[in-house]
Amino acid sequence: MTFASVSAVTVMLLVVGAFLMLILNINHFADELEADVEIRVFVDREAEASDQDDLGDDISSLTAVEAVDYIPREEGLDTFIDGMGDEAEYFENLREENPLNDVFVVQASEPQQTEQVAEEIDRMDMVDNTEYGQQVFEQLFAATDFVRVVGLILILGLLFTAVFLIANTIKLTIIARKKEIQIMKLVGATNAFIRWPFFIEGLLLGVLGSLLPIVLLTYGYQRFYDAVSGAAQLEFFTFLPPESLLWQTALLLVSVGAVVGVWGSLMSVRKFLKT
Amino acid sequence: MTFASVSAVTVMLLVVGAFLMLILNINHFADELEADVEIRVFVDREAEASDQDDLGDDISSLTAVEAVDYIPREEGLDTFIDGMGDEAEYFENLREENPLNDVFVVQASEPQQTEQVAEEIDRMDMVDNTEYGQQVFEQLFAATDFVRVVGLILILGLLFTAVFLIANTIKLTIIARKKEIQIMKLVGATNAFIRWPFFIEGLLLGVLGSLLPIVLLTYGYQRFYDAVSGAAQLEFFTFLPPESLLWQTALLLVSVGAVVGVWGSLMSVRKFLKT
Amino acid sequence: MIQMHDVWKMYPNGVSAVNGISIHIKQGEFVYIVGASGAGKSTFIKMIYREEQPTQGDIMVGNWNLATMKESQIPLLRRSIGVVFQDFKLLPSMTVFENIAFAMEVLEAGKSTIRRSVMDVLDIVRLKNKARFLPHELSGGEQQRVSIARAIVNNPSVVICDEPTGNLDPETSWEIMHLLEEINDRGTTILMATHNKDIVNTMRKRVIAIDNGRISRDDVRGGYRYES
Amino acid sequence: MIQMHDVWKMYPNGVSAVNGISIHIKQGEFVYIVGASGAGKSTFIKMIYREEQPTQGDIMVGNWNLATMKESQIPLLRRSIGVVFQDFKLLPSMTVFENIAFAMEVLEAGKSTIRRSVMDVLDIVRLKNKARFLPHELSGGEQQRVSIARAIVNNPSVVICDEPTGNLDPETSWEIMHLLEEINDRGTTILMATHNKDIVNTMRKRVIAIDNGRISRDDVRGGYRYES
Ligand SMILES: Nc1ncnc2c1ncn2[C@@H]1O[C@H](COP(=O)(O)OP(=O)(O)OP(=O)(O)O)[C@@H](O)[C@H]1O
Ligand SMILES: Nc1ncnc2c1ncn2[C@@H]1O[C@H](COP(=O)(O)OP(=O)(O)OP(=O)(O)O)[C@@H](O)[C@H]1O
Ligand SMILES: [Mg+2]
Ligand SMILES: [Mg+2]
Repeated sequence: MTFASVSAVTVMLLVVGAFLMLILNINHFADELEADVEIRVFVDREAEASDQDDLGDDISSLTAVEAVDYIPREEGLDTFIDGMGDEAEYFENLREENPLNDVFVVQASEPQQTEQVAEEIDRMDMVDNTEYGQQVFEQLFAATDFVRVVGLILILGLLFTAVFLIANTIKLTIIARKKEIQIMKLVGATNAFIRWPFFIEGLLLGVLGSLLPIVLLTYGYQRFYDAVSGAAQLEFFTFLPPESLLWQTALLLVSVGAVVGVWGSLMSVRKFLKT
Repeated sequence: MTFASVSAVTVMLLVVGAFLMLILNINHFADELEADVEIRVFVDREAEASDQDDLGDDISSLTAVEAVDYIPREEGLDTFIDGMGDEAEYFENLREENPLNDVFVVQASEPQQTEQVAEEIDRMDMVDNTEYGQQVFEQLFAATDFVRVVGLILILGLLFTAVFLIANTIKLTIIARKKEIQIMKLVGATNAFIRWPFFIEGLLLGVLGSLLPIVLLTYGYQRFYDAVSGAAQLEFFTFLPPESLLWQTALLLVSVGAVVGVWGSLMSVRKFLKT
Repeated sequence: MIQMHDVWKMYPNGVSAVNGISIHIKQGEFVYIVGASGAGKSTFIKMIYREEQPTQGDIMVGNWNLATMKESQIPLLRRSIGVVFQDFKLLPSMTVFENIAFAMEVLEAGKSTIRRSVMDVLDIVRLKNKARFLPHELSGGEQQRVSIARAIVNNPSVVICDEPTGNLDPETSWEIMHLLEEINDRGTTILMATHNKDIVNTMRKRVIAIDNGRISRDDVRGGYRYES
Repeated sequence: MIQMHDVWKMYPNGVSAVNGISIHIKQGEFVYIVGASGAGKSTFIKMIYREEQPTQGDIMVGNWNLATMKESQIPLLRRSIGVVFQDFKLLPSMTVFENIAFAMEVLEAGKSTIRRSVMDVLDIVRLKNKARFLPHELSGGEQQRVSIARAIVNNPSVVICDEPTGNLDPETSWEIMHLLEEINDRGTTILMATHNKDIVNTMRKRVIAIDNGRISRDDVRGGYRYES
């Protein structure tokens, strides 16, 4: 009976924990993707050096701007021609009359502010135009926000499920004790006297039930992380480092286990104390 | 008691169903991303028209190749210059001596075969070099494969969890009946006679427990899908159309519910039949 | 009908409840089992319908050898024996009617036969008006009478009663006793563990006295005395 | 000590178990409650320790008015009353010792006091050697004696017994009766529902006969007879 409850708590918290880690990592990927979003500001070719300095200052002074980088058009052309690879020689003649603009590379403090910053900069003097991959990145924001919301809903749903299932399990084990509780009452036990052991049991049940998930998840995630950071092929993603993530998860699981255990236990015993 | 079991089944299948849909969609996104992977084959500038034809035939004849597209270098240059936008004029003089190659755009039947196909083509005559975004796409494959494996593990884990929790719940309800079963046996009931009602109950429990999840998920996904396909902002992703997905999910949930209900019921009663 | 040969029973906790009982009860006999509280009467009885198995010794009931019979035949054995349990053993979720009917459904009796027979026995134990009550809505004596009704409803060839009058007033007890005597007259073997001195001394039958798991006395027309 | 004034009890299913009982039992009295099976004896008793509440009428036990007392005081009422339940009501997961000790722990008695008192009462009911057994490992009569031991362990001012000898052999029954008499001599009020004619007729005390939920007779030194 007690084994049944503890194992139900264990399995449920395992799922919650695993899912929490998944969601936190998805969130982390989304953050990383967003951090790469930058605005390229093409400076008017007529601009003098002083104009360019002014523009750079103006951009830096925007509150929503985190970092500004300057790429002179000569450097831009070098990069462009280098990028052409074998065909580079055919483009060498572009150096005679460099067709490119000087460029400021701007990063907004919040990825979501990118569009607004780009519009502000667009309105400044000496700006030819700005580019920040409107299409793709708008969609990317929508996607990551979507993942966040879905993740949050899922994790709340799972927590609710866990609470429900655990309370359910405890209730069932206590229905079996209905008769015992009635006898105790007939022998003169107060409600508090009867409730106390159930409180302890619920607490123990929740905490015990959270131990195995914590151990398994800690071990599992650590191994997974080591394996993944060893394999170069996954550089595209980076995963959250185990330390902080595992502490968070462990704390959450113990608390959820304890709260749910105690709550479920007391809730279910309450019904039988009214006689 | 019966309510407790049915609701446990309901909640669990709801989670399994929701999760299944999520995984199927993630899988679908991954498929879509992968489908975009193409190989650009740069043809040697010395190649004659007949050489090019031969090469095209050779490529098409590879079993792992799905589609081949030919882009003459003039067309390639047009596209390039058009892509330059305002600066296009500075590149017009490239037309005098087109620095580009003719290109075959090749799509492998299986995205995973891209690398191998590219290598084979690379070894052919008159091929200057091939390009298919080795870096990014290798990582992308790793990522989508990773999502698939994680998804599969998670859904198996959840199903296992569901089976375990439901069996657990049923067992608890049956422990409460232990005495009844013993009395029935003492009055001369055979095991089959006792088992029959539990079989029916388990079946009912599982099927009833799967109804609400099916209704909720069908309704929820339909609404979600309508909302999403209405909103232009999510064009970046496409979701699986409800029809087939929902049938699959519904069937899976009913089956899982029924199997688990019957199995859990019979398993738990079995223990008490040995006397 | 019922034969035991050097039967011993030790419970898993080490208590030796029956210590070498040999006995022969013929078809149609009426036997009282008497003895102090804890002497081993219930254990003796439980071994007959195989709720407990002896640690040693042979038991024959009808044509069944309880030691060698197949697991699947136990229900058949039990259907041929009507038992009034000391703790009644009523199914708490079934009404009085259903409790008794259940013992007949097990035999795959027809619905109308069941209905008739159940109402007949309920009439005999004077509980016809409580047919739709649940066990917990009955007094102790009423529960005991339901248990008695269930034991006799199938006209079994043996009726075993474990203190069937423990919760009954003398008047009702005598009614039950007359009923058992009547059934006995029709050829049914009756085994009855009891503490009721009055009954044993008045309605003279074979008395087997058990003391500390051993038979201390076996009188064809004995009185209530179990001290050796 | 115990007073009832025109008390009626109808169960939710419509059965009228007690129909206007008025009674006065003084501190230190010894009272038998007799009556046919289903007459209402247990219902009458259950209302005294408030397992059941009357549909109508007033009940006073000691200084408590059961109708107006606070929910939180019910445990105090019950601690002052020792009850031997007709169906024993032992906690199945506790040993014999723990079952009896539990009734003392409720009073927050010290560990060594509990140990001593429990072993004392177990000695009285002759179950000292079964202190560590679980209820299901006991015979019917042994369970009944545990229930008796639990009822008296706290030296309550009232002891209520619902057929305390139903599963006991005459000898053990008499031992229990002498014990109850002894307790009664020390000033404890004793109420005992019983079907045991021998006892009632031999150990003459006040007899209240209940018939169909009504008091049909109330004799100071009566015999066993409940028919009016
Ligand atoms: N919980 C209950 N719900 C409904 N009816 C009940 C309940 N308990 C008892 N009764 C009915 O009330 C009547 C009196 O029952 P009670 O238990 O008081 O009888 P009793 O005198 O103790 O009988 P016995 O000697 O058989 O124990 C009976 O007809 C019984 O069926
Ligand atoms: N399930 C069990 N496990 C362990 N010991 C048991 C079990 N059942 C009975 N006993 C012990 O076996 C002995 C005989 O018990 P049994 O029930 O046969 O006595 P009894 O003669 O029926 O007594 P009573 O008249 O009190 O019903 C007792 O000492 C009892 O404690
Ligand atoms: Mg017995
Ligand atoms: Mg009663």
